[in-house]
Amino acid sequence: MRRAVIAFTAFLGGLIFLLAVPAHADPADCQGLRGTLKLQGQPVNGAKISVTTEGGQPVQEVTSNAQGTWDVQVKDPGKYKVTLDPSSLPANSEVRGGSNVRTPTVYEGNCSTVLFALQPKAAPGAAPEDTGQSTFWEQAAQLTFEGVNLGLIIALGALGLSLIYGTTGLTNFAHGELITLGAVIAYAFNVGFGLQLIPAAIIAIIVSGALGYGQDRLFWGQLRKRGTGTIAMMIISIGVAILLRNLIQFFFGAQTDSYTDYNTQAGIEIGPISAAPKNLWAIGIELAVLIVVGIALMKTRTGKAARAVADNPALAASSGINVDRIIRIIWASGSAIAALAGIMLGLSQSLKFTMGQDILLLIFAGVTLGGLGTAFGALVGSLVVGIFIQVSTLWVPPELKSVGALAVLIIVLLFRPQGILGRRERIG
Amino acid sequence: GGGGDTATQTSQSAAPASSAPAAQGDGTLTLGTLLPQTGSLAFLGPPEFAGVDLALKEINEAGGVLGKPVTKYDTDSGDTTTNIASQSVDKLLAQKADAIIGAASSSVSESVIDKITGAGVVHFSPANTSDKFTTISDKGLYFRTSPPDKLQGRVLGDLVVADGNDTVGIMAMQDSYGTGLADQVQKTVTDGGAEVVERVDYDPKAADFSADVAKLKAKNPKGIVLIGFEETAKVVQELVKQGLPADKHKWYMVDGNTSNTNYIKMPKGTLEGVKGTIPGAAAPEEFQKKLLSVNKDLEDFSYAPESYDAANLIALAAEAAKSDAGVDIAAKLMEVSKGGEKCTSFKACVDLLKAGKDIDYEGVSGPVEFNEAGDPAVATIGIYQYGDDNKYATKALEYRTGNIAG
Amino acid sequence: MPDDTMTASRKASALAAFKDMPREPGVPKPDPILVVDKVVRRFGGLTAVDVEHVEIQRGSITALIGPNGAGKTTFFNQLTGFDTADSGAWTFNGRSMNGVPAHKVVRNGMVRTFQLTKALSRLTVLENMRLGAQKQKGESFWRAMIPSFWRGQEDEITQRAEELLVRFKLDAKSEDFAGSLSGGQRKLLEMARALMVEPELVMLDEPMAGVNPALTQSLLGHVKDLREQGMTVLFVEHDMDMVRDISDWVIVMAQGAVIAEGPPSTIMSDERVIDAYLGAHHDAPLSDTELESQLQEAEAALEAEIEEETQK
Amino acid sequence: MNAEEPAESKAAVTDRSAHLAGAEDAVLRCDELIAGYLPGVNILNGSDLYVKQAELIGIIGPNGAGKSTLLKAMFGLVNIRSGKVLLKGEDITNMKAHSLVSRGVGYVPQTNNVFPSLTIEENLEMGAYQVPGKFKERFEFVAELFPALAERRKQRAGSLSGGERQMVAMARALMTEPSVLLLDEPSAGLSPKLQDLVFIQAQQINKAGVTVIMVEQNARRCLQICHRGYVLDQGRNAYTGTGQQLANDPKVIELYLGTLAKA
Amino acid sequence: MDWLTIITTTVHAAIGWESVVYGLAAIGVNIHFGYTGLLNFGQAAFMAVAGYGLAVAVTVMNLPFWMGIVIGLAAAAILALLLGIPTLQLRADYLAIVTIAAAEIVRLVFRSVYFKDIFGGSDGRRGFTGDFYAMNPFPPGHYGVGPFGFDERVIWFLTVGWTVVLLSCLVVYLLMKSPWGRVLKAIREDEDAVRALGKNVFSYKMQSLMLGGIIGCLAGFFYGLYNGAVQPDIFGTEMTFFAYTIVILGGAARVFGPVVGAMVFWVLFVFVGNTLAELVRNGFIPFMTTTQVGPIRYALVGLGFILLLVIRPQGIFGDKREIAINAR
Ligand SMILES: Nc1ncnc2c1ncn2[C@@H]1O[C@H](COP(=O)(O)OP(=O)(O)OP(=O)(O)O)[C@@H](O)[C@H]1O
Ligand SMILES: Nc1ncnc2c1ncn2[C@@H]1O[C@H](COP(=O)(O)OP(=O)(O)OP(=O)(O)O)[C@@H](O)[C@H]1O
Ligand SMILES: [Mg+2]
Ligand SMILES: [Mg+2]
Repeated sequence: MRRAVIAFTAFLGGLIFLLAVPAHADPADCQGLRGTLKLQGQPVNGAKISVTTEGGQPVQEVTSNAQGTWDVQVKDPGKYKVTLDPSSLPANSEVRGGSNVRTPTVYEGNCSTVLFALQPKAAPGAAPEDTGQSTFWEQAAQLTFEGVNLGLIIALGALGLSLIYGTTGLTNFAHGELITLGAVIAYAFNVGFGLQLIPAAIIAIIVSGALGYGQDRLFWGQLRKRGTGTIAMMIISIGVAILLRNLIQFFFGAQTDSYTDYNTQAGIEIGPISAAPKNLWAIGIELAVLIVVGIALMKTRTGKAARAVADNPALAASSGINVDRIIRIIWASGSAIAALAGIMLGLSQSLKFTMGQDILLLIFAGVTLGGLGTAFGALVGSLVVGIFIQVSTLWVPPELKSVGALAVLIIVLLFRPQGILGRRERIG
Repeated sequence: GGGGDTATQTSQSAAPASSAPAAQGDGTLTLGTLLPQTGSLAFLGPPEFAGVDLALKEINEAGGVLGKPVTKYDTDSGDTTTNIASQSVDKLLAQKADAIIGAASSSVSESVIDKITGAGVVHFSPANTSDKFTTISDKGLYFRTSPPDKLQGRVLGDLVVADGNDTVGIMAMQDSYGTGLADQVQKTVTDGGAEVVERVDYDPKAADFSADVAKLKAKNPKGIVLIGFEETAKVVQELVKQGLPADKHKWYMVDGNTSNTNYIKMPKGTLEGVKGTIPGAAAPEEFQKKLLSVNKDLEDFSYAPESYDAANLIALAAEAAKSDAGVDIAAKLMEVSKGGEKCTSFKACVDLLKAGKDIDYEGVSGPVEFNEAGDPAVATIGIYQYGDDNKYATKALEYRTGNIAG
Repeated sequence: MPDDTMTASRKASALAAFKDMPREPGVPKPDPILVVDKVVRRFGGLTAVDVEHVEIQRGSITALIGPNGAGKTTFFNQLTGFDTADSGAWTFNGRSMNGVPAHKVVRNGMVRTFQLTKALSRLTVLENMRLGAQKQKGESFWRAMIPSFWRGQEDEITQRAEELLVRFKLDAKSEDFAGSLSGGQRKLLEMARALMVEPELVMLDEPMAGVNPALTQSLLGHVKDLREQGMTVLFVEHDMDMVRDISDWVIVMAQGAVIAEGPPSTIMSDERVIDAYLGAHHDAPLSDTELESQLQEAEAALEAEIEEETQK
Repeated sequence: MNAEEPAESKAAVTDRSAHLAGAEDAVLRCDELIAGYLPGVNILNGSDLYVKQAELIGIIGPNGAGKSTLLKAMFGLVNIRSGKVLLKGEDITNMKAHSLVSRGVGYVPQTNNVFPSLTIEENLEMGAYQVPGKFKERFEFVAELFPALAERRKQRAGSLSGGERQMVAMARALMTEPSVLLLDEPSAGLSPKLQDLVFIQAQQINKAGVTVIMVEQNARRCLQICHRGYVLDQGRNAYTGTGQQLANDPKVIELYLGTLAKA
Repeated sequence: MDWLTIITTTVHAAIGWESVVYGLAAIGVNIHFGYTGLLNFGQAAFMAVAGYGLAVAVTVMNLPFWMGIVIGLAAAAILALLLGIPTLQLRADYLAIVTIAAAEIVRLVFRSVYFKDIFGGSDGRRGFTGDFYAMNPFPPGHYGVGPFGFDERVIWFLTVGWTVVLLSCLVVYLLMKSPWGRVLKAIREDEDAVRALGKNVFSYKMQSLMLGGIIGCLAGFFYGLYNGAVQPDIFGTEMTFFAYTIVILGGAARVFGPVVGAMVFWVLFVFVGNTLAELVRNGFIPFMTTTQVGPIRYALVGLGFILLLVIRPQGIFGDKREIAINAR
């Protein structure tokens, strides 16, 4: 009965789309094995193929026709053994991989294709054919590049997080959403209003900065004023993350999407590395921002004031620093940098409402590895994390690539509990 | 599920009845949906909800079930990182649902199947592909219309071999859908005489996929099979970037990522010639138009046919059983899905039923013939090809129908 | 006031022990409780501590003085296991203490306080005190769950804590969170808590900085009591009145090294000590008349200047 | 003495009329301040204080009396629940600290008075935050006072010894040239030599026209140099008078000063 | 509007399995964070190893149920050791990140295709609860009053669950008012000070990590037992975050804080979600579609947490004074 059903449905399909099936015979008529033999694109005529059952009972022997195809119909579904007679092949050709036996399965009412890939026989001692495979070092180079690429995006996120953590002591679990928000705002201008991505990104960064400013002015600042503890604030930030993430989903949707510009750029080869031009631009911009902000924190008056606020807000106020203003500047720049991170992430990957959440752990790892609260630490830590994730796939399965990076985090902290660039406090 | 005891309902109907909500068989068919509104599979929600909504619209327009309009409650299944599905099931059971359509994720379904079937309610997933459900203990109440991995994997694998790819790379999303399909493709491809030179199971939540693609690149396969959902767009970006574009390598996709919306922003021709397999015998076009009338914002249509068929089948089974109790529906589901006069819409089918005929519902997602385990036994897989506009032609290259079990 | 005869005897014996001792750095003591050899600690290019040899006499009150940054606190840190010395060795009660972790040092009977106080903020003052007691039965996981095991001991500890708090004028605060104490009160708590340990050697790092003078005075009596109970006290202090009042022996550190040792009276007239540490005004205790004259001098100078300014 | 002699010659238990009379033309005055940290617990229970132009005021009292709280309240770091603080006639009650700095008020806290992760130099730079132009000149000035700091200008304050921190704190306040300076135990933890320096410095600053309010536990020294003193106990003024009056008042000696320094 | 459903589901959530599982997880977190100040953000890992320990023992190794429990407990204890030895010397905020990382490692390993034969990949393991429900003394039936009530399976689960929750609370209560608990609280404030008073800080932290981990591990068992399955992704960071939220909602370092916090958490969650769904279903919010209910529900729940904590930063049972002391 089942067979009838299959036949019928196939027949329906066949009826409607009679013309759509150019290459193969009507599948309903086919129950067996078939294949096409080609050598360097040319069909191979007259190759001998014998089909036996799994148990070795001969079924049929065929020869490939002028198109190189052969076809064996069988009565019962099941496993079969297909043997190609190498002596029937053109001289100087052989089956790739060596074996000339295949053991395909035939399913009820279907034909299975059997492939014998043919190649010219290599002259003994000649160099093996170039299969386009890359060496270990080529892979390592590519992966290191990808690591830098990813690491710098993480570093941008980490810098923003670290700035806010540094000045307010807030472990902001909503930072991932600030990243997503930046990316999505740029999307709105890029896709929604049809602006080119670069101006859209600039607007998004400015808008995000303003939102960050507002966020502190209207929310976090008020909480600080009420003397809310940092732990309570941390939990509140989890609430904020949930709120923002779902609002973004509400407006943006749950699908993956991308910007209209620079989408799916073809890579260019630079030595062993293939990179899309946008990656190179992104790396340049990211490095520039990271270094400028890092130096600004070390050298400018506002930067020093930010570190002073981080250390001791009451004393900072006593020194004449407008603590709230500094914190707002930090929130604004932290959010703006987060937005940049989001845009870069969206550019190199895609946009999704969970993009920030998905990268947040790596950001935390980067910040921690570098040493909490130091700008250059965030850079170094994030690079280490990024590179480790990518390069570790040389040895570990890619599904576990984050494991390698996180394990490194733990191991490094074992030996340097204060992070790579962090400093130990004195006791007593 | 339920092994072989689906047919003998007497033993089951006694056990769950004691603990099930009292209101079984209250005369109104109540459907609950347990589909993703949030979480990582949230993008699958809208088409699935739309499928159910469309079916319900048609059912109620045709006079409802047992003379009454069908009621429906929508709930969120979330994803596996939250416990929301369990909450939702509680709510649906409290609202006396007779059948629950969901969840999208096999893992989520697994976490609530005991609760649902324990209450004597039909658990009907439009999207579960894990083979676990074939053998799971479900009191005969679990069903699914979802694309059968096995057949699709076979068809896809055969396609890859038939196209002459002797070296194949597989990138599969690391979950039961992705790895299940990938296993099947890998087996078929290997049996067919090609070599799977690299198989990458990637974490769909990873921040980026460059390393995963770099692994493929290292082996430079002729054919590349991409198994996943919409995150495939990111993989495609990486493939192009790392020099494995579709015009140099043959790409293959599956129902989860063969999409007409996901890649349209990419430069013209990026996906030209890429082939994808989608279960279902009908052209998606007509049906998609109908779906858009239910939800005009729909961008993706994954699992909408399966959801639509699920709702129709439940309604027909209830009509056939003359009862809206979960166990009664379950008892009739196999019957209405096969063996009898063929019909393709609720209205047509219900008319036949009323005329006292045995029916065989033929769905949008395929012929939908349930086997003893509540799985579809037969399916049709369409093979589609992308044009240079990065959309696939709505006309399939070919349809293949086969037994799922093989 | 404590028993006078007792005081006299212990103090006398301490003083007798020190009487004929040479006044030179690293001089051996007849009955040392702590012996330190060649302890060095560097931070980058800075040698914070470089102590050749020092001994602390059992049952005495020894003051450790020296300019700011001389390395006194760092020295304490090395001895008590809070920091690792680059090199050196020291024994406490004859037992080597190199590399012994901080908590074991305490269990051996050597306890220290912190100059920058460490109040356990969200514990009450009384709980802070109770924590100091050693060998508490209720501090083991399994016994903790059955109150009858530790109830009795807890009551004893509480009583002892309350007595100390009264002495330290913290009794009114005993149920308040330690985090709400004022700067001076924290100092007091820090010291009182250390005394709860009942150590053999207590090392106090500037215990009286910021403590009200009247209270300081009464606490000095308590410290002297401790000596009578057989405790050894080593303390860092910048208040010379206090040093003069209670210490039997003074050790002077400068730039990480011990530069002088001796009884308080001698030390305070030592040229080098005056130079490095005490400054002009402290060469001798200020008498009342001297105070007057100084004050007048200052005032006169002041008035003159102010007049000048007002005339401008 | 520049400051007016109070009516009585003995240190007096405070009486509002004296305060009101004296506070007429004060630079900074506090009236019946009530303030505290925790809800429902007042630490200051109506303390009064005034200080005139170029006056040096000492505040002493037992631990926990509320001396630091009084300074913090004046400086906007503790919320004032009732009462008023006036600076040159302007109401500055609960005004933010940084605005006070721009009005010429300086403050050295008792604890946590350095930025641990900043270097000494940066700490001092923060001292001159509102007048960055003057940094160089002032830095040279404090470097002369505390040569130890100048030597270590690149060392992070967090690794400094207790006394060194105290020097940084003092130096930080000296960076701005304030017109009113609030000092909370500036001599604590300093070596005798440096204590002298601090007291002399306080006097000198004061002589240069700066109004100084100084909280000290080195009470005798403090009373020696100050024009007037307040004895604070339990958030109230227990005694006021000239420094000398207070230093010689037997009650004050017994309760607050002790006799150790004289022994 | 189906108010009855909204109310019954809300009440069920408050006393249901969610409160048991999350309550236990939060009790563990409370021991770590509330009492000891250890920012252990890896609580989910304890639940995971416990759940998987039980599941793998029963389904893969074919051991009896009780052996599974023993293995789960042992796994949690070993995890505590492995996690504790390298991390307990870290500063609180470093510890937080390292424990998150460790928990993610555990989750990714459980999830991986590489170890699929043992842990079952992303689908996890199921089919290990038979023995537990076989012990059920309740005859089949409906237990409860009116619309409120559970079937025999759930009532058995809840009986055991709440007993364990209350026992855990009792243990916490006894320990925390003992000198042992005092040491933990002191460590939370300043470990150097505690060290200077002769306590072995590392040992106490480890004991705390173990105890909290083992209580978290009970939560893992109960999760598996109720759902009949363990899956890797449920034990993600979100789980830990929620446990923390619960602790803070209830009030840190309060014996019943986590339990009440869990109830409040789920009441909020279910009430907001179901009310919103009903409103949309009945057309009271015309501009929203079914698929948008989910995100808005979460957004509202997030907002709810924010408001609760803004209004009562010390949590339900917390002491305002402690918060004031702690403020920066
Ligand atoms: N962790 C550190 N890094 C760098 N330098 C340090 C560190 N700890 C201490 N120092 C330096 O070592 C020297 C000794 O410091 P220490 O705290 O021991 O001084 P001290 O004698 O206690 O001074 P005070 O009387 O001011 O407390 C100081 O100059 C200090 O700056
Ligand atoms: N942050 C705080 N939170 C709660 N209470 C506090 C806080 N700081 C101080 N207190 C309380 O306020 C009272 C006064 O403290 P304050 O610091 O003003 O005292 P003080 O006079 O400066 O003492 P000291 O001489 O010891 O520095 C004390 O009883 C103290 O318990
Ligand atoms: Mg010191
Ligand atoms: Mg004070």
